[in-house]
Amino acid sequence: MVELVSVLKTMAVSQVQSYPDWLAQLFGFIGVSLPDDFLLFQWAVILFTAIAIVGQAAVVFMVLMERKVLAWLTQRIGPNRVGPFGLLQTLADGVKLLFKEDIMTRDQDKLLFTLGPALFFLPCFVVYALIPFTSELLAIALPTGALLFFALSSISVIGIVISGWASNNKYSLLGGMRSAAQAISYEIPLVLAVLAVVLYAGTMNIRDIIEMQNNGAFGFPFGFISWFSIWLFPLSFIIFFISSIAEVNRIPFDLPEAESELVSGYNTEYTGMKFATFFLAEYAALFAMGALTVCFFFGGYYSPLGGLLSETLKIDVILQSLIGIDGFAGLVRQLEMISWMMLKTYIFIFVAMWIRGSLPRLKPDELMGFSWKFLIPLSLINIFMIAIQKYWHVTSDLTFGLAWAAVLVLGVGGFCVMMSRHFTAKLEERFKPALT
Amino acid sequence: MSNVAEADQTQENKIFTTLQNLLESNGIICSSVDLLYNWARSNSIWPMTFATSCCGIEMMSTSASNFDISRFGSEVFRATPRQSDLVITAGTITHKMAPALVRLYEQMPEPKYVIAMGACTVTGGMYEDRTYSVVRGVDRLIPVDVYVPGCPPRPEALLDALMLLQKKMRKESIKDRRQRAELHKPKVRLGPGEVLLPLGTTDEEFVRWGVQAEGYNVTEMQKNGELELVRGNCKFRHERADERERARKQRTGA
Amino acid sequence: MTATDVTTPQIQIPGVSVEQDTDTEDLVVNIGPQHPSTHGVLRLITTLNGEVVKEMEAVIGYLHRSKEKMAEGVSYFQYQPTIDRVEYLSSFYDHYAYVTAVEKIAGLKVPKRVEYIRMITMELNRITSHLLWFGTFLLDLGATSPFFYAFRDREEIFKIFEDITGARMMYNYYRFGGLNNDITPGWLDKVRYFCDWFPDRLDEYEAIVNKNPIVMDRTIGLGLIDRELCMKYGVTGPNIRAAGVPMDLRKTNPYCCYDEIEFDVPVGERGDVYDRYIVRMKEMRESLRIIRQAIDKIPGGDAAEVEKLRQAVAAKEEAAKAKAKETGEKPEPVPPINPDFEFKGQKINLMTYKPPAGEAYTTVESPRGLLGCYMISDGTPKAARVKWRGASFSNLAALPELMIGQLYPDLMAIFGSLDVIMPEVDR
Amino acid sequence: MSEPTNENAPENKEPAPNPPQETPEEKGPEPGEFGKLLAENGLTVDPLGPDAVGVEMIGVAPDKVLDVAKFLRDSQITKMDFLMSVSGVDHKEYRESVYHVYSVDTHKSICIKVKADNDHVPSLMPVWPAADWHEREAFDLFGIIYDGHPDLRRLLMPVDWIGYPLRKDYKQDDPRLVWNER
Repeated sequence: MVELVSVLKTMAVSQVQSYPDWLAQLFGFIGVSLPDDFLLFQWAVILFTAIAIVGQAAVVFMVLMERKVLAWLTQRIGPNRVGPFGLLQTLADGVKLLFKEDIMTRDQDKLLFTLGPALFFLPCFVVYALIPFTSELLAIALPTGALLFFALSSISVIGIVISGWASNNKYSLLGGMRSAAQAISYEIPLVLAVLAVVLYAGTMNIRDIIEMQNNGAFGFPFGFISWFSIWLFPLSFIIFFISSIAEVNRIPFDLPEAESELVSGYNTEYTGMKFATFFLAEYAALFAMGALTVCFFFGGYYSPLGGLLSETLKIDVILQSLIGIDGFAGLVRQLEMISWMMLKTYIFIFVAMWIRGSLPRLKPDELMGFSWKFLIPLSLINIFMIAIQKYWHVTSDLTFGLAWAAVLVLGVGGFCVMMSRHFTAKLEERFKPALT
Repeated sequence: MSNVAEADQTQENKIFTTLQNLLESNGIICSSVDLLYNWARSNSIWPMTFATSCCGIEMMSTSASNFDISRFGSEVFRATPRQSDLVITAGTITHKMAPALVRLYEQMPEPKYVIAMGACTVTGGMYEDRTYSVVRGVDRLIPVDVYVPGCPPRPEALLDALMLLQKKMRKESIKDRRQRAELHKPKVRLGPGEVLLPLGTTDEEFVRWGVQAEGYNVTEMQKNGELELVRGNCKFRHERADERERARKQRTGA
Repeated sequence: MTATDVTTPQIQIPGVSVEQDTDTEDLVVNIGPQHPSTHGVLRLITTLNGEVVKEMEAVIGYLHRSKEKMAEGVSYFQYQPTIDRVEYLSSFYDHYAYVTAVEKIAGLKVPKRVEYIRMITMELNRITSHLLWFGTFLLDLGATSPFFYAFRDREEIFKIFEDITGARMMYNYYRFGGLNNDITPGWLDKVRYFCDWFPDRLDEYEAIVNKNPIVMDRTIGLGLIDRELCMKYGVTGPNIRAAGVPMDLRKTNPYCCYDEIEFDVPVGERGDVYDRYIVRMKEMRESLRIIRQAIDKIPGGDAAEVEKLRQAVAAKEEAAKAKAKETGEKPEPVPPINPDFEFKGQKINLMTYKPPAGEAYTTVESPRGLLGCYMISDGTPKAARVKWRGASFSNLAALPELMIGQLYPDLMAIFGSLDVIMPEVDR
Repeated sequence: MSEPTNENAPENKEPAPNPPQETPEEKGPEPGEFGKLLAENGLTVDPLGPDAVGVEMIGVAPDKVLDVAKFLRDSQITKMDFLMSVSGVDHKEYRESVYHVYSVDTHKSICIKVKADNDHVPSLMPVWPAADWHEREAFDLFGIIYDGHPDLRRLLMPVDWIGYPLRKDYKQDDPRLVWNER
């Protein structure tokens, strides 16, 4: 036990290198002096709680956002009766679901039926500990952060399969089975796409990947130009984004709960709070995936304007002088970071909602085919190219870098042509029985 | 949805119990809980996609762009009864459909509401007379909260009904609601698929609605009088054979 | 896709049979009577092997509202409001079939203006019906937005209908030998405006859907219907036309004034789900073409002009009467307006109207296919028998055969593409 | 394909080889185009004259209806390949099964009437498989039994329904429908 504590303590020391200055100043300002042990060991717990609260708020907002965005896409108004602009709509839904009768039928497996939503919900929120919202607002900065993230998020599928089975409903069973098949198919391209980034950055620590991005590619460290991943591996980004939408079961990949086919899929039998748990967890997963996309490909919490706000315009100093209290400069910088992080994440969430409003659903066989026949070969090619790039240190030289970018563009274009050929060939194959 | 087993109504909602205790002990808490509760559920009424005929199209129109039911937070049409609060019986209910409607209603969790949309579900409408297959008003099957006349009612009428229902919800107390739920619990437990029972069959064997089960030739059995298919009393409780015998004796006065 | 393509492949290991060694069980899924994509109350008892449909049986009758019995209990005119509910998405067609059956039996003459107005309303109704199909079909495929767009455009047509009939869906506008009322002044301009406005929307929809890879992937080569199958089950409408058979009663057995109007019958090549989609989209454009021509050709033109003519005749009659009073002679006969311009033919008392004994089987090309109304009149004020032949009834009968060997998610695409509407099946 | 018609033209247009019979005078209507054709081929049918639309109606005895149907379907002149509907008709004394058949190629239609012999009529499913659901419906609502139909059971009404509701003498007195009292 003692050993474990010491190991944990050393881990904490190594992870949380030092507690942030601005926090110490803040506590000092309030007049509270914190014990060192607290800051070293329990800092992560406090941070995680804070992040979980932020995450919950984000999820609650996202549900409303989805309804508003869908309404906007279809020329409607969307919820507007509860609170200003309908802001409290999700709260009303939540309270209502909390009070709903909890039905469990005679033939359901009571243990698994209850366990299912919890198993789905837990990993979706635990992964928030691994997402760096700012350089400091990060519960644990593991050296294997990216790996742990995917390992955790894949657990949630077990929750879906369990609840599909325990519901004793055929639609639920089909939904659960589909979900398992889908998760297996799409986790591979998802991880392979990230592998490119990891390979290049040389680390799995998500914060380090972000920091490396800000240090710049092409020897030109300024804002969004320096986010090397999106410029060097656009293919990775595309694969990652498609797979992440599939991973969180959204249209066009929402087969586990395809409404027009499987009534409501794996959650057909769930009522009240158990259903709300599924509902929340789905959005939490979407948020986590959006945040991860930003971390890996879009510079994480860094401003796309580079140091324009904080260094050139010195807004932190201006604000500090306005407030007139020492020690707030760091806080303001943190706030700026979290704002950029949230903004970027919500842009991707909006795109996901946009896709939901525009595209029809895939069929299960097409869904599998798309992953195994298209995305996985593509990501393997991608990794191969990145490896060459890494080996030759392409980015150290600007001209060579540009030449490589051209090669990349050609490669991607070639693959897309191949894809379209494959598609037309498939169509022709389908025509055959009709034509003969 | 036939495979969905009948809801185990003995499952208590713990929140209900604790809240009731709270209500009984403290009046102030009672009113504020009621306030929050009624505010929440009246503003998030999720209807079930139950549309049988013409009114269903107007119900779809109500959710579409020009009328936009989403303003009231009700655009979340759930396909499964387990997650819906409201069933809008949009369209005629026939004798063949009636058991399905009752079962759907019973599968919904409390608190649940019904809007009878259109003349057919209010009284039978134009099918009230001279027809043999239409149920004369859906309130003979399930309790109705708001009636919307019209054939079919305009989407505005449905929105009005929704607002009336919201008003009704806001006046209710969580305590009354629970008593009401007790009242509407099914009296006879049904097994899976037990709808029609031929005489002398075991519980596992059953004939499904309108379909020939394996090993049965319904037409022939009907011809030979082997099939005593009883639809029970007005609540579609299909009693077992002995209970049926008793009921028949009572009816005939023997 | 043939049945052999999708069934699970049998692994051939010498001495081992997969079927014996693995304990597999078929899954019987009971789709309906209440399911989001059965378009009403239909029950499909489906036996699934994995996600492949092995067997399917359609159970209908959940919306059997005894329409045919009702016809025998009320007078001919009283039955008319009921007809709207036989097929509520295109009720003008049912009215037309019923009203013409009475007109044929009684030998009533119908003014040409009436025929043209009937044609315009019917074609507009075809557009509303196809639009609803477009929305719900894509909703079945999982796309939500087209549903809202389609409903938005339907409202525009509803406004046009409301002007003349007073109702959004249940029109009850046709009468024996005429119409309930003439069109309102300026109505034709509204229709013309709609005809100019709507093609842009159609272009938009086709831009969203036609080349969408997911839609193409989910529909092309699926649910193949050929002429033989159509004959086997009596499949009609866009479904048979998508199979390459140009069976359109408007062309082959022209009723109304379709023989005076130029239009094409869109025909598909393969008879799959995608072709049915394309045929319906093209039919909407053809309907617009018909409406445009009908507006130009309608006898009498706008209602205001006809009203002017009517007033002129009335004024002349007044003058003749006044003159006759002065002179004490019989009033001079005033030439009436062209009978083709009237919205009513022979003047009859609708409430007590009864045609002589006889029978008629009238057929109309409804949006869903061949709609028939078989009427037997025995000379009493009540019909002896009215039988509806709904197109959906026969179209639905073909579904189980189409589905065998297909994937479960394809059920929604194939069933949606048949455009089945349940009240027409169950009546 | 189509000739110009006057405005009151029949819908299912005949080229009118026989205009509507003006004076039948106790003779009964004369056989029309199809009636003559059938008679030439040794199949005697009762000519019932054209109906109000102009479609020729023929009455066929139950034992001959399969031959007549086969001939109408296979003959290169008639090509009656499309069964539009099967309607049961209750004439109080007897019941009748009425078939309306259409030809997709020649655009002509014909109406075949078969008087039920003690409510028994041979099924026309072997000739036109489309008759399947239509005949089940007629059985369901009129109680006409189609001999040879492979799967004759109720279609629209529940399996346990008592009586045939579209018969003229049907009275709804099912004690089980207690919720239907008014």
